[in-house]
Amino acid sequence: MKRLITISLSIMIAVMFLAPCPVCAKKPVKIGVLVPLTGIAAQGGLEMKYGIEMAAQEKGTVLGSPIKLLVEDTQVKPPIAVSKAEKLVYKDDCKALIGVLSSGVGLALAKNIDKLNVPFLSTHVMTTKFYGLHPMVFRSGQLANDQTAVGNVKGILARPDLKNRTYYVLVHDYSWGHDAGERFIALAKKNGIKIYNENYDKAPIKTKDWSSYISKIKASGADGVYMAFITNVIPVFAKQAADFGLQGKVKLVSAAAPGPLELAAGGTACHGIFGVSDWSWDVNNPTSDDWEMRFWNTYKTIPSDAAVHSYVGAMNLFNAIDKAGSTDAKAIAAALKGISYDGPYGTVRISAKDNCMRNDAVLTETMAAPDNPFGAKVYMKVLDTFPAAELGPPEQETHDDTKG
Amino acid sequence: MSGTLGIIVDITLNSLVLSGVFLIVAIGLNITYGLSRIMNMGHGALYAVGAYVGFSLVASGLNFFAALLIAPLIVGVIGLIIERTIIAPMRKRSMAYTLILTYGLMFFLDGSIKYIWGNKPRFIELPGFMQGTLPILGTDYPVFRLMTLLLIILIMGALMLFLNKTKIGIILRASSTIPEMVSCLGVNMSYVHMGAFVLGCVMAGLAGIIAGPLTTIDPLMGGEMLISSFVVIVIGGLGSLRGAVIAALLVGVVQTLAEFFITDLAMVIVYILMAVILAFMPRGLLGEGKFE
Amino acid sequence: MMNRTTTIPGIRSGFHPVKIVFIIILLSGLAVFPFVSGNRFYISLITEMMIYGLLAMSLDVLLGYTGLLSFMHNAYLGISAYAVGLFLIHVSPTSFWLACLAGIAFTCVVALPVGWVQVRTGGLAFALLTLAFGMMFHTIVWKWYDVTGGDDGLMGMPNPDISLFGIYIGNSGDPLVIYMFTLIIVTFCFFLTRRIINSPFGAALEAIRENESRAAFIGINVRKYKLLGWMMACLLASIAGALFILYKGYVGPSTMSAFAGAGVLMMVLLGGMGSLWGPLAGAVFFIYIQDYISTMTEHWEIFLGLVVIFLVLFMPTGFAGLAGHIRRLRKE
Amino acid sequence: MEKRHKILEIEDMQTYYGDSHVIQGLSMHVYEQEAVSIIGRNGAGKTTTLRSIMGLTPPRSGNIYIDGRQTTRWQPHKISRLGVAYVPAERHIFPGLSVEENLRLAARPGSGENAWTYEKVCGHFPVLADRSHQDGATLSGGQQQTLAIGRALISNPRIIIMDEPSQGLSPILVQTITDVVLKFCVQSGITLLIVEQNYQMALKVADRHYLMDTRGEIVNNLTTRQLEDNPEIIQSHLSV
Amino acid sequence: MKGLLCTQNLCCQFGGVMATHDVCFNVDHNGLTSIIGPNGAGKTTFINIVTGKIGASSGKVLFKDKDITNTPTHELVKMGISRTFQINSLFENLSVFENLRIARQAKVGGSFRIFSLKQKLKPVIKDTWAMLERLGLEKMAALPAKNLAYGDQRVLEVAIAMAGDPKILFLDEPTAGMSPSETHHIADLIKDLASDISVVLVEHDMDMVMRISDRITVLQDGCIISEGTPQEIRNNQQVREAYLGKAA
Repeated sequence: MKRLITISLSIMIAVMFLAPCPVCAKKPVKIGVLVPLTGIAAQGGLEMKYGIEMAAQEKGTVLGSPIKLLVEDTQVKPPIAVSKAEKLVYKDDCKALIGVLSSGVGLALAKNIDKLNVPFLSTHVMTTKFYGLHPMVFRSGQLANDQTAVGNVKGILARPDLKNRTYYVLVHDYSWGHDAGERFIALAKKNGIKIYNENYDKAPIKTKDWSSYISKIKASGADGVYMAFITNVIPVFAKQAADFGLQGKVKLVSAAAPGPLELAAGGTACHGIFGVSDWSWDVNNPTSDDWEMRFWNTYKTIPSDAAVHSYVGAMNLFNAIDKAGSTDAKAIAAALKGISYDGPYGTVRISAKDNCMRNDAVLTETMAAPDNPFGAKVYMKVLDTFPAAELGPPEQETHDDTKG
Repeated sequence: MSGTLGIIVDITLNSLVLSGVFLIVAIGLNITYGLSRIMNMGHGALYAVGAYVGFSLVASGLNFFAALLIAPLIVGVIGLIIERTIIAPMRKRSMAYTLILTYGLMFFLDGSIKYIWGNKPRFIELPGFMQGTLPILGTDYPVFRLMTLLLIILIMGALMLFLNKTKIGIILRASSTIPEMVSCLGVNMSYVHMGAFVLGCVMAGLAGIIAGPLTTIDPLMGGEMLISSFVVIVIGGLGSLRGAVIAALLVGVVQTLAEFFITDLAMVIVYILMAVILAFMPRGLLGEGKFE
Repeated sequence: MMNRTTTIPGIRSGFHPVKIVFIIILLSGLAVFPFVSGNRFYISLITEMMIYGLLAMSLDVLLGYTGLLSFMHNAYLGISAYAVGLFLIHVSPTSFWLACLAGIAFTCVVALPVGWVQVRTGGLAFALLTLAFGMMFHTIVWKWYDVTGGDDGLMGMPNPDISLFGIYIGNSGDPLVIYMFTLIIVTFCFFLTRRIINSPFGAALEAIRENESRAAFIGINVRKYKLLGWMMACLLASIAGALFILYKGYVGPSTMSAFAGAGVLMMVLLGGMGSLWGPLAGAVFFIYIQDYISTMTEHWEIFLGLVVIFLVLFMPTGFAGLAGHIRRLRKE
Repeated sequence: MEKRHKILEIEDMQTYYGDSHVIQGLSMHVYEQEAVSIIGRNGAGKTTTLRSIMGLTPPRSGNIYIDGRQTTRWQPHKISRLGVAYVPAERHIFPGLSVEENLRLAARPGSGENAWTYEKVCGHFPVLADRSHQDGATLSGGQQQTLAIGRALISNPRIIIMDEPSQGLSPILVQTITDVVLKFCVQSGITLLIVEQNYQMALKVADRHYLMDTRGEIVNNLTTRQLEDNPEIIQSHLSV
Repeated sequence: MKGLLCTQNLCCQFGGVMATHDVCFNVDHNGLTSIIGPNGAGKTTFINIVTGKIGASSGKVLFKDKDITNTPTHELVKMGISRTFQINSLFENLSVFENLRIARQAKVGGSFRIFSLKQKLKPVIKDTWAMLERLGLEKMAALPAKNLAYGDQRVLEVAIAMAGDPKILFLDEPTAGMSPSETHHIADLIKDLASDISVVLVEHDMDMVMRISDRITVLQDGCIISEGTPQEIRNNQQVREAYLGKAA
């Protein structure tokens, strides 16, 4: 007992003293990157990290100083993420926080942002609670739930093979899933799309065996499924649905864009999933094509929308720091308002009124990929493009509503 | 799409498949516990290792059925190394040490899986004839799920034969009751303990490669299966093989029904079931340590 | 001879002078630390260590002094944190002490029937039941979206002012205030627990840990005392829970998960059971190592696993005292 | 007595259960093909002596030689493989295993035509053959004792150590067991070390007897003849 | 006339085996009663039933004419029924003093005092010291019980049972594993105890039993086969057979 305490104390003291405190010639500007690297969403987190790293490398310097990214694993657990944010800001002196995949983590950070006193830009959080949530909390990344719902409903209405179907709504049982399900159902009903279960099904995130749900869908007679799953579960569900012979008979519409590696893993079972997204590598314009190749050459992995919108979000943040002219939190926050970046998927503008981005989106369907340099077997084919104005929502000044 | 009969068939088969996977994992855990009083917290991680090894074997072009044989053996070898290096030296110490030790092992194996295979989900490619569905009693049911069910029955049958008909099996059964007397008959108990641990690991690996094509392979599959199998063995009675069979069926059926009819509270119901059973039968349905 | 009637061999009635000096240095060091360092990361890290130290200490009251193993003691920290938060949100956003009291009371109300069921079973079944009930609470919190906020956790908790006897102390949103408040409460709880452990009541618990069947044969109602020990552990955990939500301003279901519970257990085991210092030191060590390792690499799980295996294999002294408990578990 | 091979020899053995000093210095020996009994009241340490020989409760000091080999701190399975079979007082029939499985588990090939096989055991103990598929634990006390002895024989041991075979059995069963032990063990050349409280049974079975007082103290070493001639020795050590 | 404690047709079954069969047993307010019998006669089982460790299948246990069958152990102890164990059952890691103090505390009361110090329970402390002195253990008061010599542990085993001021004390093989001189010491101690309270002794050391017992009860196969003074038992043919084995 005594020996243990002695040893552990001496280890601790040694570690504390050895903890790096490098004196650099030119002090870099430190940015804290919070992404999940373990847990259910680890793959998405890794792609986000790639996108942000790539942006930092290409941007090179802000305010004449090198950018230094400090990456921390949130483990998709809000309390851990808050601890990590505190460490990044208090101990490592980060000037801004970026990243964050899940809404729960994003909201927990937003709650603590007054204490942390740095701007926080999320590149993935989809909750609509982020609109005007806090003067220092921003979104520039994946489409929000309301935007996704609008895009998907528009997409369904625009496609005859999707339009006259009854949709079974199945979501992951956590806040984003609930939000995505409810928004879709409300909008679909308004537009005359038939919903089988308005009291949508909430499946635990841990669900591995979807057979019960698939049997339920079979029993219901619905011929469409609207699903809101964490992205790496999309191919899992699609595969099991295909096993049960539902592929083609029941159309799948997804609230979240599946990652390319996940699609590749699912193989042919993942053909035929519809959904809106910021971007897919099928988007054909010089900026996009160029970005794809840069990404591929650096990371040798198929470019994903998680990577690209994290890249764009990071660019918006870096440009805002330059624009602010200092690393003062308030100045960066002010500079982020209304900033925009022309990237692989067009202009991405952060609204000056509600701090969340507006950009164009594409409706995609997954299918066998044509020849491509990335070796992808399945890709998200672009079917339609929806301009930012159509996706909304209207920009309005929202009051600071942390209690929501 | 399918009528009432179809739904009933669907639910029945779904719950049997789910129960079957629970059973193979839980039986492995119970064999180890029943014979050497070691509760292996790393069992779930070994299940995941089995699935990943199976995936790698199939992806490298090996026949699925060959992988089905080789993957559990590889997990068994890993189990053997673990047993000889860290478990065996701890055997004389109290159970808490092995609990914590295997808890550390779980972290280590989970981390290693992510290091080797990454985070993305993996699927085991099945041979062509196992794909597709088979119409039975008003529903279409996936062929390979039916074959999985068959496989699980075969494995349980083989295990039963092994325990009842072979000399090693008889030694194992005897060791679960009066180990002291077994050693007096000239059996080295340290080999029995080793064998029990390795057999548990082989079962975990087997369950892994069986469950791989059913669901998906990801680094979290182990931890979740560990909790489910704890629920099963606790309800059945620690170390009780028959108890595990009954409990696996019970949990599988209850979970499937709950998922089908009252989706939201499925897991709560399973936990309440466990709490109620334990409150009235603190030693589980069949009592502890009935190794038969 | 007269003097003898008040001394108990082997147990000093007070602290050893060296210990007193050490405690004073430690406490004053902790008290002036925020004013010297000003590094808010370490302030909040130490706050977290103190809160988890209190939780680990409460588990040690159960494990080290009553001989009962709980896999998910963190569930009761979580229940209390939710209760305090909900009270502040829905009942009164300013009544600080009332909220803490409500949290503690609610936790006890929940823990009582659970404890009643659990003590009816034996050692290992008790441990497994804590897992079952813990998972149940975890799932309920996750599912009861309308009240608990589901996986988002409980958000929007107001920060009440802390005042004692009409004297304003500070706002609970201020990390420095919470640091000091936590330091005072944890210190208070430490000495209170120490006092209870050395009371006749504590002696009865100790007797049960040492030899449950003999304890019954000297006339101790084992079940009743086990339940009381359980309630005491849950009470301390609920105090830690109140501190937790005040410090984080937030609580989520992951705080109540099985893996977090195993972490608390590890703190106690690392530090060594049956001493109130052990779990505190274990919590400090565990949280620091966890933080340090996870900063170094994204493959932190491998290292954490190796550290644990290494500790158990080569440095098991921290686990002293557990042997007796497990011996009893095995006998059953 | 002619010079014979000592198959078992114990020198100044000290055995503890925890701190309880159960055997406080015991020395004895058994010659090959001899039947020896240890007689003493309960609590004397007879069972502990056997457990020490078997390696189940290793002595803290002293020496045990089996067939000339130092086996003092060997594990039980190694001692068993030297040809030592143990029949404990509790019999330790494996519950959940059938009679046949209980026997087959212990079977070890023997040499010569006298070697014990499953068939031979069943032939000698028809009751085991009749109940070969019954769960061993559900047998009656006498049948269990028969099975325990059968289980010892089927391993073709050189020496059988037997703990209170008469315990809990009716006189008629004691008679049967005695005959069985006499006939099949002693005459077939297996060395026998038997611990008994029932001295009359011990007298029938064994040639030589160790009288054990409390704490494993051997107070006398007599042949059956000597004992029969001096019943007062028995009275003074065994009677109330 | 009924004595302090008596049993009426007490039975206990373990899976078909009658471990205790129709036992009618009677002890007086003081004096030393020994229970003897061959291995497996059911002596310990009998004590276990009377002291509440295991339940009776049928029959009654009366204490001071009150039915106490299947009463929880801790309540029996409060009434004045104590016991010791065949294998030492001490609070091993606690000091000798604390072993006795906690036993005394459980008797005297005060266990529910949560905030006072245990040192402040003056009567308990005083009694504990008195007892240590009486048993000659005072020099070892601060030692952990597990560090005592085995003989002293056996004495402590008896002392813990004594601390509860029992009316009747069951001793299960108190001399097991002791050296002859230690046996003498404890025999004197037991004899001394029996002058105030009723002592029931289970013992294999016949010399000791015959020397110190007032009455002896002989059990075989769960039944009482004989009762009487040491002299009567010594001359009883049935008892001799039980011990020496019936003619086969």
